[in-house]
Amino acid sequence: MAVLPDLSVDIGDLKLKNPVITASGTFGYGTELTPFFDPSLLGAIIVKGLSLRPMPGNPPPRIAETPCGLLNAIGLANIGIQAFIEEKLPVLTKIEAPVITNIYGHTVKEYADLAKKIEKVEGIAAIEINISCPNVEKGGIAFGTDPDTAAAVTERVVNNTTKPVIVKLAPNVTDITTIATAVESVGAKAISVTNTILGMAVDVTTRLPKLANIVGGLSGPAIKPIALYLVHKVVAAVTIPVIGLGGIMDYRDALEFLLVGARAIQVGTANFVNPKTAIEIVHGLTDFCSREKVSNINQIIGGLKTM
Amino acid sequence: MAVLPDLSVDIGDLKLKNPVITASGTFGYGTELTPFFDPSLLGAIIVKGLSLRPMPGNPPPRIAETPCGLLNAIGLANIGIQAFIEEKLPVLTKIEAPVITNIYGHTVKEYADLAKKIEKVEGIAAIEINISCPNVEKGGIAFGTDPDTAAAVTERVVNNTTKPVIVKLAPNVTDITTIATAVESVGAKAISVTNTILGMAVDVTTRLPKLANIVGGLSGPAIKPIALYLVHKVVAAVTIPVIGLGGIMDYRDALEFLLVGARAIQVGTANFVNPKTAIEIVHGLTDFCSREKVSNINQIIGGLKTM
Amino acid sequence: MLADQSLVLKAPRYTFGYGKKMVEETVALKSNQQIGKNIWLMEFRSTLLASHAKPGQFLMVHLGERTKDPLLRRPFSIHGIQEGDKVMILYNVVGAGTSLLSSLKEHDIISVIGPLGNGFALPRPSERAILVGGGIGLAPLFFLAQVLQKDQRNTVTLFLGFSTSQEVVRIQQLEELGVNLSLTTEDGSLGFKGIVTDLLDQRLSNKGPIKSVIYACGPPQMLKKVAQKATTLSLRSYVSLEGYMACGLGICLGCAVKAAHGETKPYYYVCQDGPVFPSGMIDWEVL
Amino acid sequence: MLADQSLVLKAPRYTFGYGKKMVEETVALKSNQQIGKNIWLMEFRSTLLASHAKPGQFLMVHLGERTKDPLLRRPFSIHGIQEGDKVMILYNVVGAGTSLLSSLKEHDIISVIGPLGNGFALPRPSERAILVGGGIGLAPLFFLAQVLQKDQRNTVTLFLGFSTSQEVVRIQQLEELGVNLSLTTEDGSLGFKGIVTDLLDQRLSNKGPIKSVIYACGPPQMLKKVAQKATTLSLRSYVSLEGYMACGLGICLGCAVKAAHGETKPYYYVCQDGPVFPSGMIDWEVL
Ligand SMILES: Cc1cc2nc3c(=O)[nH]c(=O)nc-3n(C[C@H](O)[C@H](O)[C@H](O)COP(=O)(O)OP(=O)(O)OC[C@H]3O[C@@H](n4cnc5c(N)ncnc54)[C@H](O)[C@@H]3O)c2cc1C
Ligand SMILES: Cc1cc2nc3c(=O)[nH]c(=O)nc-3n(C[C@H](O)[C@H](O)[C@H](O)COP(=O)(O)OP(=O)(O)OC[C@H]3O[C@@H](n4cnc5c(N)ncnc54)[C@H](O)[C@@H]3O)c2cc1C
Ligand SMILES: Cc1cc2nc3c(=O)[nH]c(=O)nc-3n(C[C@H](O)[C@H](O)[C@H](O)COP(=O)(O)O)c2cc1C
Ligand SMILES: Cc1cc2nc3c(=O)[nH]c(=O)nc-3n(C[C@H](O)[C@H](O)[C@H](O)COP(=O)(O)O)c2cc1C
Ligand code: FES
Ligand code: FES
Repeated sequence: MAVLPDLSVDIGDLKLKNPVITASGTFGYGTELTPFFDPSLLGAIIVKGLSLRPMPGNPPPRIAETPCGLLNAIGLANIGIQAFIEEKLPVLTKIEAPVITNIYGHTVKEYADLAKKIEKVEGIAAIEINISCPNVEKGGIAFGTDPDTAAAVTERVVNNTTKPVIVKLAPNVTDITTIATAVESVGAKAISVTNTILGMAVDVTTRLPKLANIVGGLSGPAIKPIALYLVHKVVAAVTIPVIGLGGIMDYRDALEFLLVGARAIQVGTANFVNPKTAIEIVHGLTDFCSREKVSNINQIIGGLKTM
Repeated sequence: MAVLPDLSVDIGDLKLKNPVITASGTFGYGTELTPFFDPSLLGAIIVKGLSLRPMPGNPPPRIAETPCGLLNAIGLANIGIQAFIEEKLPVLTKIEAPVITNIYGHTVKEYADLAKKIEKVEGIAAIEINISCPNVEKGGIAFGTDPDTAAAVTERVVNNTTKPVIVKLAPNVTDITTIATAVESVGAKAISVTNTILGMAVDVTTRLPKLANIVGGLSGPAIKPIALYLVHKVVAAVTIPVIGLGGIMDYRDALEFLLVGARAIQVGTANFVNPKTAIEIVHGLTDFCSREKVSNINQIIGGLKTM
Repeated sequence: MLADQSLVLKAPRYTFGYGKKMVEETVALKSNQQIGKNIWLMEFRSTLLASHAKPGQFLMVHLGERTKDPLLRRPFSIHGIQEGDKVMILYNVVGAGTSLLSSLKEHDIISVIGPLGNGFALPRPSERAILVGGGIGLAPLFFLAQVLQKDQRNTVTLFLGFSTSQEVVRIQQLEELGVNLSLTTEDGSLGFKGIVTDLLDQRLSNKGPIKSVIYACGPPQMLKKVAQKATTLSLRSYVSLEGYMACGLGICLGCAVKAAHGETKPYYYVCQDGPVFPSGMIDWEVL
Repeated sequence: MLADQSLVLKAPRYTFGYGKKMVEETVALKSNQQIGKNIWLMEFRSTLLASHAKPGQFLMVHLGERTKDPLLRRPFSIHGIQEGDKVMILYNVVGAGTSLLSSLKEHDIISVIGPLGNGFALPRPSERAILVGGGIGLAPLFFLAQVLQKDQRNTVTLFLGFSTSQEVVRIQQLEELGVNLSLTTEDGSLGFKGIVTDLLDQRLSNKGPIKSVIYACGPPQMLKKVAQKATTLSLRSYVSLEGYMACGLGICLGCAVKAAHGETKPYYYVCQDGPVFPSGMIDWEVL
């Protein structure tokens, strides 16, 4: 009888049964897609970005489609950390997959306060810090584009939690490795690459921007080659695990990221197109490994050849 | 009888009969697409990037397709400035549209030497400096990502020519406006935004990068929202004209760039998909202006409304 | 993808998002034909969808596996159910997605997710149902008329407005349903000349002896007028809204509409809180 | 786009890029059918293409206006011309582009650019033509066989290799042309068991009394062996190469292949200098 390939990976101390994670903001609070599959089968779940207080988000239109891409300016709408802990977490903790909270703040202190709040509750496996959201005016962008500020936020979060801290980087920088090494040096346990890329679109009939916020974040297949390159660069620059994302639609896309060295991957926009994407990637990777006689997914990770 | 709308625009002292320009590296040396249309009908033509000496380019594969995008690592293959002047220019000058040479060098001096050579010949209306090509190891990337270096190159070219100098910016920077204002301050007459964005792709079957060069430049519709946002930012930061490009496939795409304030636009990858794209955009803009009762295209430029 | 086709795939240990019933189903088209100016009618069979769908609910339609452009699914109201299991979509070809959809032929395969959102709250037995549709806004109202006529508990009056006669579709089928139908076209090429809300104003000058409920679907400006009219006459009214949707499932938070002042939330989400809203819930100033 | 359909649209004051004859034409498909395992045959009518195309030349096929993914045109050899103006393309469904192509039906519209590149240099009247094809490499050889058989000046021998019998297509038509045909399959399910170059080795142990010219199309490894064989026997040989193409028109410089040592250029461009090359021009070490 054929033995199933071992898909498990380690993100620092965090053990995932497979490298497939759902990306923040694209999987709700974790249980919305249960009519389609059992989230317990996933490597991990990252919930919608949370802030100290509930946030209403931007006025509509908040989304626009571009060629093979999605522009969004949701404005980090969320129910706030308190409501999340009280209303969502109790159900979420029944899922047999690690739950990771994604957090953002407007000041370093807000990040620290969020970390403290999360530290106190059980059922949260790790914290992913969004230092890169381009949507909120005084939000992420400032933190994510400068190595010192990125390190400052990371350090404060690390100092206020015993949970592993993952830093999610912004792509809109000249040299992403400077940010990556900066957050690594202050205790980040992993790095997620990449958040959305700044973009805009115009409705030529009305002559209005397609987003009320004018500028939004681009995600989806359009950005895959850019994300893959950024992951490739960051993998070479740090020793902590890198989690790759950006435009992953199927297991072949996931393999591209694993081959360049991502230890795990996240599925974002694809969840909207096909809510079963993440689970189909798990199956796809299993089949691929069986077919290619790879007994352990770690043999794929970083396995890019050169000509 | 209906009067045709006036599509002419000024790029500094350069008068274009319409704002449609073909982008460097996507229109050969200017006459290859004459079986499809008369290039004299275009606003201007920018030829393949030229260097002091002929360049063989990168080993194949040099291109790979990505979702709605094209990755290329041509390696700036070109016949060299001398062969261009002797073999290509005589035919090109018969075209009744301004010919713009795109140049790149490995040192500031090379840029200056190219400017001197071009200064001596007639039939070249302007020089576009590529400070952003991500393909050649010691090439553009270094110049385009730092305001001082970008300014240094620009200044040397400006000092060695009486022709208008257009600087073509690299998108892979934290704040493109710092580069834009730097080159403006040393005498650039216009700015082209944007060159390709760094990216990569992997063939999961062979586990090899899809490009021999590993990394390439992403172009095509995938990057349009990113390019549009960069143009929007640069338009706000400088007073010289901005030429917009990145993923323009039809006149509606062109209008998006004009609405955010681009004075002219360039057509790149689209030439490969439909060699008549540029001329169809000229026709499309004409029809649009007629339909919308716009007598002069300048009424469209920068005409973005806000909610 | 059809492997797990039970309507609600209960995972063992926790309840579902919103406890909603929905499926992702891969269906083969029965037909897909142009029936008016830029207007197409698509039909496919699905017992699951047909037996659970309520008027006003919608489907997220995937445009095919062969391309990633357009990327996202497109939302369409359920236009009606026929022959027990035949689901209909009535759509306007307005852009790349609907153009691609219109290129599909009989036997072509699409994936649909649904039924999604909240349908129309049905009228009480004694009430008169006034359905007001602008253009493709007819789509969900046909299904509502179907259900109401089947129940035979309410008089159904339908006001439909189009720009021009070439857009007027599905009239024969509506007449077969036996509803009271009034048509307007902006160019006067068919029916009353003008916009549908003008006709509504004329015909609905007062509440009348029987209490009415208004159901409306169409462009925002039309819905706003209908909502105002309903307020003036103190009638209940329900509007079916559109909104840019990435997911249709309540996870992207893309489809926000501003809630009326005094509501408990700043925004409602069309896919989840709607697409049908009591008109009082919406902030009409910014729609 | 069909407005200016003269074969060479001479602009008045300057000559064309490469002085090549090419058109962009929008054609309606006559047929598009699966004829083997993953192999399809597409047919459309074009007097312009049919009357100017030479064996070995190719077309850049646009996959339809409705989507931008896949973005680029795809290159396909002209498989043959029939009934005066019927152009054929024989293709393998290998990825997104060819999959999309295979979904097109009769009457669907595509845009093609061609004829592009240099065709096969025809043999001298006395020479024997040996055609060697691997898999879909049959595509341009059929057209070459058609032309040679029509001219009746050369004996044509065709060696075709496939993985398995399900891939073997167009045999009846080749037999109707009256060529000498030898088949190999790797699994031995039809014809000689093995790869086509092994059979070639057997049959072509020496030059023979009549001078031969070899024409080959297929995977790089096969072409390399054919080129070596030709060198050993001091025969002229022409290979039709593939290469990743963005434009097919000589403007992107994407389709480079390394030139043999001693050639004047470091790279040749498949779309412009090829796709057919005398095998000596290519650096087989790096292909
Ligand atoms: C709940 C719901 C039910 C719907 N039911 C139907 C229906 O039954 N029949 C029907 O024809 N249409 C319906 N629509 C609208 C339909 O979804 C859009 O027309 C379609 O998605 C357009 O896709 P496209 O790619 O062709 O157009 P695009 O190229 O995306 O856009 C073309 C034009 O349509 C506008 N548009 C696109 N999507 C939307 C949207 N979601 N809301 C408002 N404007 C939009 C764009 O701004 C643009 O002006 C419904 C929308 C929603 C949200
Ligand atoms: C001059 C020329 C003539 C050709 N003639 C024919 C023909 O007559 N019949 C036919 O079936 N095919 C022919 N091809 C190959 C054909 O163009 C490709 O198979 C097709 O473009 C693949 O498109 P896709 O989107 O389906 O595959 P993709 O998804 O783009 O790729 C699928 C697989 O095919 C490989 N591939 C794709 N394009 C090429 C290419 N240009 N060269 C080499 N490998 C490639 C990829 O690496 C990948 O492994 C020809 C190619 C050239 C350059
Ligand atoms: C609608 C939407 C909402 C998002 N919200 C968040 C968020 O709250 N926090 C965050 O870190 N990233 C957020 N993201 C970014 C995604 O997690 C992901 O980094 C990005 O979309 C790229 O991946 P993709 O191309 O697979 O979607 C959001 C993305 C989308 C499309
Ligand atoms: C194959 C190819 C070759 C290119 N060569 C050059 C070049 O030589 N010099 C240059 O400045 N830009 C070059 N570019 C960049 C284009 O001019 C343009 O900036 C970029 O492709 C974005 O526009 P697009 O999306 O319309 O193609 C090249 C692009 C492509 C695709
Ligand atoms: S469409 Fe995604 S939340 Fe409504
Ligand atoms: S394919 Fe563009 S130069 Fe050959």
